[in-house]
Amino acid sequence: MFQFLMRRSLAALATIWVISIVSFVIIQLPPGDFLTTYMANLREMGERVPEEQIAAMRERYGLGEPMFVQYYKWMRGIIQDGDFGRSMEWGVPVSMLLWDRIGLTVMVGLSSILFVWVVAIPVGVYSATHQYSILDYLFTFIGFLGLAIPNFLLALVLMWIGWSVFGQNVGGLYSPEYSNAPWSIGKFIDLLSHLWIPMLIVGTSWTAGLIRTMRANMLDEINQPYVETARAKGLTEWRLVWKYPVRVALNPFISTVGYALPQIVGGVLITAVVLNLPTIGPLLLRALLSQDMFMAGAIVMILSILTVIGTLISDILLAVFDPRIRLE
Amino acid sequence: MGKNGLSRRDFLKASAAAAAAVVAARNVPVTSAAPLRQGMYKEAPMLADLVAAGDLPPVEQRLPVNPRVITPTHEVGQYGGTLRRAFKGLSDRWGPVKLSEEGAIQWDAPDPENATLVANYISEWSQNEDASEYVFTLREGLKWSDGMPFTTEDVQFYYDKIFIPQLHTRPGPLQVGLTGEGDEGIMQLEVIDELTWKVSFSTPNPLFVLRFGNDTMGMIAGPSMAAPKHYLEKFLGDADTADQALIDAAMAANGVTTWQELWYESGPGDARGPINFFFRNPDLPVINPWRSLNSPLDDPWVMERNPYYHAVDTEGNQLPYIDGMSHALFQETETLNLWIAQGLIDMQQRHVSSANFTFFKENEEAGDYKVVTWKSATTNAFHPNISHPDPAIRAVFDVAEFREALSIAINREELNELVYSGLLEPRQASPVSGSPNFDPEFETKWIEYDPDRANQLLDDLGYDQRDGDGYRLRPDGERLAFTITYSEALSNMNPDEVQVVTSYWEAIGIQISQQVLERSLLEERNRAGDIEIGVWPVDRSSVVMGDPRRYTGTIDDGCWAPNYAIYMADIVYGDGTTDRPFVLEPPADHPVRRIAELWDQVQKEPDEATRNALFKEIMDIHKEHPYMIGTVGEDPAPVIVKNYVGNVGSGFINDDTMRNVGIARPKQFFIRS
Amino acid sequence: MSDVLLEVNDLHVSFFLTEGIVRAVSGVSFQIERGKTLGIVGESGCGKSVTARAILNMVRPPGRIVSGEINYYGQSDTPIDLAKLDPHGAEIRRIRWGEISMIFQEPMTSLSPVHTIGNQMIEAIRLHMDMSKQDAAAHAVGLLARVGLAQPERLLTRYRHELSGGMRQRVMIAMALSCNPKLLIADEPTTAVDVTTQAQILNLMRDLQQEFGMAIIFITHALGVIAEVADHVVVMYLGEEAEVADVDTIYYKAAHPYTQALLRSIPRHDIKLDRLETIEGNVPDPMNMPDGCKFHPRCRHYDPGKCANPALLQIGEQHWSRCARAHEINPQLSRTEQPS
Amino acid sequence: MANVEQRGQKANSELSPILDADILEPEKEKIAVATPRQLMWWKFRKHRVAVFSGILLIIFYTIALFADFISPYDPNAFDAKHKFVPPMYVSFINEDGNFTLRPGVHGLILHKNPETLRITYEKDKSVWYPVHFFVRERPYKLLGFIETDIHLFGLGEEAGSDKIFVLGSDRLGRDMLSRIFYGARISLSIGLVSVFLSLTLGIVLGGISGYYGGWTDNIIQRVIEFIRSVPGLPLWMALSAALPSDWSQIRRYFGITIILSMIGWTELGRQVRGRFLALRTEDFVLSARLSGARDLRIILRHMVPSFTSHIIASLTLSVPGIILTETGLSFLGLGLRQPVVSWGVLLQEAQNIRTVALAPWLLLPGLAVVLTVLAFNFLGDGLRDAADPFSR
Repeated sequence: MFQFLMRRSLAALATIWVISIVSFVIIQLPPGDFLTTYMANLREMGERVPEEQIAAMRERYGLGEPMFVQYYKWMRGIIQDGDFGRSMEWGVPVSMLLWDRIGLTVMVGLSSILFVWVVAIPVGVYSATHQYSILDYLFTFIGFLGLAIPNFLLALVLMWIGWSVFGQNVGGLYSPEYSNAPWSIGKFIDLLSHLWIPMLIVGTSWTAGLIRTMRANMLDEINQPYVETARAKGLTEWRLVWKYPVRVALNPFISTVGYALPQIVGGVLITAVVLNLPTIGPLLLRALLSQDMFMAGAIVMILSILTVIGTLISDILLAVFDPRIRLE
Repeated sequence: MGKNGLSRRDFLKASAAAAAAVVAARNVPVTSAAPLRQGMYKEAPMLADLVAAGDLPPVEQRLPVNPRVITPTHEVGQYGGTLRRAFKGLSDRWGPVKLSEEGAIQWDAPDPENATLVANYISEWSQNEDASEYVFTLREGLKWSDGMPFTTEDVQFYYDKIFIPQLHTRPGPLQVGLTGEGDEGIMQLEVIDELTWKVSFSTPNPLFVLRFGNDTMGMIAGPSMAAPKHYLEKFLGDADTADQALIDAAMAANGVTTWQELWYESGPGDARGPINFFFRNPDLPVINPWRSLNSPLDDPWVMERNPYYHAVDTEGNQLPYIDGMSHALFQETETLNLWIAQGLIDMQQRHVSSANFTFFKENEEAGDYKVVTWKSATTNAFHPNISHPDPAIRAVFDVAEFREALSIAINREELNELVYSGLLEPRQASPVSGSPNFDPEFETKWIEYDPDRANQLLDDLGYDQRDGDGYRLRPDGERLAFTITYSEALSNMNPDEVQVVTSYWEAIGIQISQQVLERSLLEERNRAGDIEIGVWPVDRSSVVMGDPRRYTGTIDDGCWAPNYAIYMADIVYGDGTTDRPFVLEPPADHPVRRIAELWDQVQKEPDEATRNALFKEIMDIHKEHPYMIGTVGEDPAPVIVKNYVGNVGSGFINDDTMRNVGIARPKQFFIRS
Repeated sequence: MSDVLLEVNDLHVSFFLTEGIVRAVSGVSFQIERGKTLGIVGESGCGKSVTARAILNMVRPPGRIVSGEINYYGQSDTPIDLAKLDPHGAEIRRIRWGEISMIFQEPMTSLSPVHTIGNQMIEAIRLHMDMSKQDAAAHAVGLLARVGLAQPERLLTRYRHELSGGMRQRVMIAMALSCNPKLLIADEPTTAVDVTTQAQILNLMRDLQQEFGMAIIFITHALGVIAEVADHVVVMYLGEEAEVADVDTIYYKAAHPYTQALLRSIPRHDIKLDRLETIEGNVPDPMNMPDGCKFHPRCRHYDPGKCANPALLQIGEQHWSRCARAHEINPQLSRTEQPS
Repeated sequence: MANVEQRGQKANSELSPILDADILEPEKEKIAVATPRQLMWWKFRKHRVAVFSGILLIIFYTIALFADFISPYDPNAFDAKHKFVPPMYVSFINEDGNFTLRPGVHGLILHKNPETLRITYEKDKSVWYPVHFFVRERPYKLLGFIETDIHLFGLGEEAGSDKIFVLGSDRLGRDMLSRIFYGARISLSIGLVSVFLSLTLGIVLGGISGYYGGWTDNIIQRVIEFIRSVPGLPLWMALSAALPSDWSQIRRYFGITIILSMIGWTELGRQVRGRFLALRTEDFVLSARLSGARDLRIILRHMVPSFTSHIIASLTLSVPGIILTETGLSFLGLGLRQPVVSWGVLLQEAQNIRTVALAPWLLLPGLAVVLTVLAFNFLGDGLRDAADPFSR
């Protein structure tokens, strides 16, 4: 178990290192440089910035230095001070902008995962135990549909329905009166009342996929001899299904979390853009469009690291749940 | 335009008034109304409570001896309430800033017809005969928002610690209009007494006051030409007055590692760091009607009234009426639009686009607001680059008949209907109808849709041969083909317009391809000077003399003659260096030369009549054969005003030069209970 | 109380697939006496496993018991027809494991991969016996020790993949015995283990049968194994009985070409062969059964004139064969016994 | 797509433990004579939804190919008099109320609210325009080289400035039907082109990985794992945003295509590797090796053909992901842009909820996307089942 954890953690660290390089490359990629962009933004907002100041900023951000020196400086800042660089557009350290939003992003992501599990597991079990029943076909069809409908389209349609039928703006995570209020039960309830929409949107496509996985896994397990044994023992059908095949079918399921996390993150991102959620998605899009690359790089990096950590957690969970892997 | 409330005639009146303002600024000392008697002042209930509790001195002691008296736009208002607005976050500073900035001299318009420059926190100003010296007098008893007196010490502090350091890295606040070279050109300060100071220039600087009206000279939204010494001196890390504990705390809170970064957001000369910009520092003493309560990183960001604000209304009520403002954060303008329709916005002009006019109108009832229209001093325009590095392209564009053909090939009526629901005005890129430089002849130059004549003109220019695809050929056999380069972020100009204009030009046999750039790249390309046809609205067209860079061609996002204009600017201003890859010397008799010379003269000409005549000549060169091909303009600039919000006037000119929303004097807006 | 513990009468089990109906078991009848061992032999697909599941009424959709009786004389002389019970009902669940337990072909996969041995054993025990968790654990330890497993206490916390094949099968046997069943159905319990282990397992089962006094239905494809354990044998082919007899008769007087073929395919110490024979041809498509004698496509004795639709003929006292030419193919048989 | 992947393979074992029987037997005879491709086709035919999806996709691609012939109007032709026209009801009842075989539409009367400037349309019952087929209008080059001006349908000259908008018009009065048709060109082709690139990458890298094994395999596997463990969307967003924005639209198209194919290849690479690993030890490969054939030749001539059917199925299943990503990127404004018409670009216009509330037909390109993706998924599913030698 220890070895397993060590190995996985090392792999995760290596991945994170590669991610940092990729993120740095992203920062460096755009033509021109972010200072130019920054100046343009200032001008758009009505400010005037003289050339000398641009030169000063170039100096300050070490833009003349070779790539690897810049990378080294950037990484050192992150590791030593948690300094991801400054957002050019906002003029403050990136880290000051991100943490709140990351919290909410993780929250939307986690609640989506929860939603997906709560829906996908029972439905998958049902579909497998009632293979070829009408409901099974229905779920399969909905599953395909869920895979085919892009998140943003679903978000758009929900927004449209919310607006044109109920005259409500379904975007955001809080009602205006709560958005800057301190945490309270009222605010939490308010958050929940908004959260279900992104949860549903992000969850749908993934749910579809997972229902299919769960069903397939279940079908794999449901006729295994150990299930027969359990049945022969005289267990009730309900109990034996949930104790044995579901339990085993969940293992590959847990491991799919690793691969599903990137999808969920993407889903949260694009949905948040449509629904104007105070998560990291709109910030990333804006950073990219205005080429605020320290910000964009930091976001890509943090999202990726979170994903890697999520995958690591799911690996560990899998090891906890599956004795076979634990002892590998 | 009559259909939307403001008639063309109203605008002409406004233009006369704006012209008058410039006259007023010349040499007549402007003094505020006589002080009202003590004991006559009233204050907001929230402040009265504080006074009663002993936490605040009485209103008479907080106001200057002679407070500024502001005549409300419609009526004397009521106290209280929080005005809800929306903003895009820290980078969207101009929304809150323009609502609450306090210059020494400020544009002020009780109604659209009477826009003038008035003394704000100063009681008066004067200038000498050749406009090289200006004397300013503070209102006696003026106080910062923390109750500390505002004196010429604060002016001196600003001059020494903010203005002069800026000069080391930039040639001085551009808009102050420094003339001359080297140190002689620098504005000199002389403090006369506790209330009076004088600035002087080595050469006449008659546009100083005009420019002062739209620039706070480095301290954004601070009092122009002053800074709260008693507070800021503690943050000067290299001075005796430094308070290291405060500096450390501020550095930690803002995630920076040097005290300089507290002052300068991104390098010396950029005095809007986290410590000296009220938007970011709730502790910074201000003289604005509202001060910041939290960080703009918070959502919402809120402002609260300044108990020491220096102005009263005609009945002696201390302003502002509104207790505070609350700015909700949005990422996409779409969200703001939905908030408006849901009635979540009390008053908003910034980010409200006339493209959504119908939507706003239709939801007036649901959102309990009305759409008030102003008038943008803007004309959408296409800019064929007459200074393009490729001589063949220059040869095509720098011919008046060719530009005329381009211009009259555009069906402006249809374009207006198609893209702007007919809300804008077909016009040439020229000063808007409220401007002192308005010229109806210029406005209508080359705007009649006449594709036949356009074709004829092109034929006559020798582009009468066509290739297999129906495109015209240049005499050298090349196809007549150009690229329109633009950005999706075009202020209020709708990118759809480019699609439509493209098809008009294709229809007269010119092949047009499109290139969409991020705004920054557009500017970079423009500075490189190799854009073929640029797209940008011609703004700053109200008090054009206040900021004529569109017409002189020296603004960074204007593209009609970048390479020539910068060459000329170098010659004229003698600064000699430029980082532009292409700087082209204009041909000997090119009008660009004349424009640059004229502008140089205008800036130094103390005599107003002569100055105006010289400036008119610049405009006439443009009128002769417009370089910027205007399409439609005078955007109605919708303003969303909740029905319970009072004193928001309509019909104002919306222009950066006149500080956009600022000209409607937000301090006298009020919320009807 | 009669000697008969379980009696299967004309059992029909079919699978209803979209492609057609597969008659996995069509009209099988046999009975088993208390304390005795019945062997069921046949190739893959002959329906022997389905029969075993049918006894516990565990045939899963799309399969279903179509007709027939499975009379279980567990408690009294009034039999319970297991085929008629609700497969999810309490009655059959009480009988499963409590009265009739089962060991499966694959010891590897008959145990859950993610539950400990203890968990699975205690679950079975507590389901049928009124025991506390501790008592059940103690009982389980006893059983594990009885089947010859060392360190039974530690074994309770182990997972299946930590055990060898033989150990797993012993665990399965211990588990099967945990509730003192009257009948143990062993579905190819030794196919997945090596020969040595196989012998040990068979010995163990024999010993336990004597100790616990249960009846065993031993299902296998290997006739050789049967010889060591069974009292009676049912040879099945394509869902039908090919031949039924006591074990000696099957061995020495096989009267069905299929049985004979099976016999030829096992190594025997008494007959020396250069190579073992295999049965020619393949098992036919279950949805497209051959007409007439189902074995005819593979039968070297097939005679279209004689072999149309053979019935199960009694050819000896306890000997039945579904071959029309039973006597012709087994001269030994025709000498001693005449068809009735 | 990984989830979809597992289903078919796992479903095989569903019945076997119960039956002990191989119910595939009757096909054995045919198998002996049929080529693998025929076999695949036979199996595929049974999958009705997949066949239907295949036909649907053929129709879609035909539309894309002949978009200029089928579209009644130029997709970028604006029309100030026909902004936001709702989809028209094409009727077989003519102006006299009689049934007619030639369908037609009524004229429209435009109303503009003087206060809000809202434009609404009223059906002009007195004006009836029958639909004409094979009308001569704006000239174009069919398939890029046949010059013609014949279009499938239109209202002909008699309608003057009136038009037929089967799926309505957008804010500039552009015909949605034509735009969706033209958009299909980009959206459908981008899927194929980048799948082709993915395939090349996947076969080369997966092949190297599986054929040589060892450290090469290790490195490539780590790369694949890395790509799969990083959230794709932010990364693709960042990469698209980093495309030089002064690129021409065609370069941009290929840039996006390359970015998209970086998504697809890992899955393909993984599968190809698996196949190679399995095949490496097969007799025919060994014998080819022993006979001295070069590696590349072995790979291309012997190994790749042996799993083409499987690859085709996998390809089909990776197309929808790419189409969805292109749509998403364009929707966010990071992909393709006006005046290029793709479904993503069209949907970006629908990002404006207020507009969509007034003109919900602007969401129709979304339906096209969903149908295409569904069809690809079903088709891929069917192909995979057919290609899988172990499936029923």
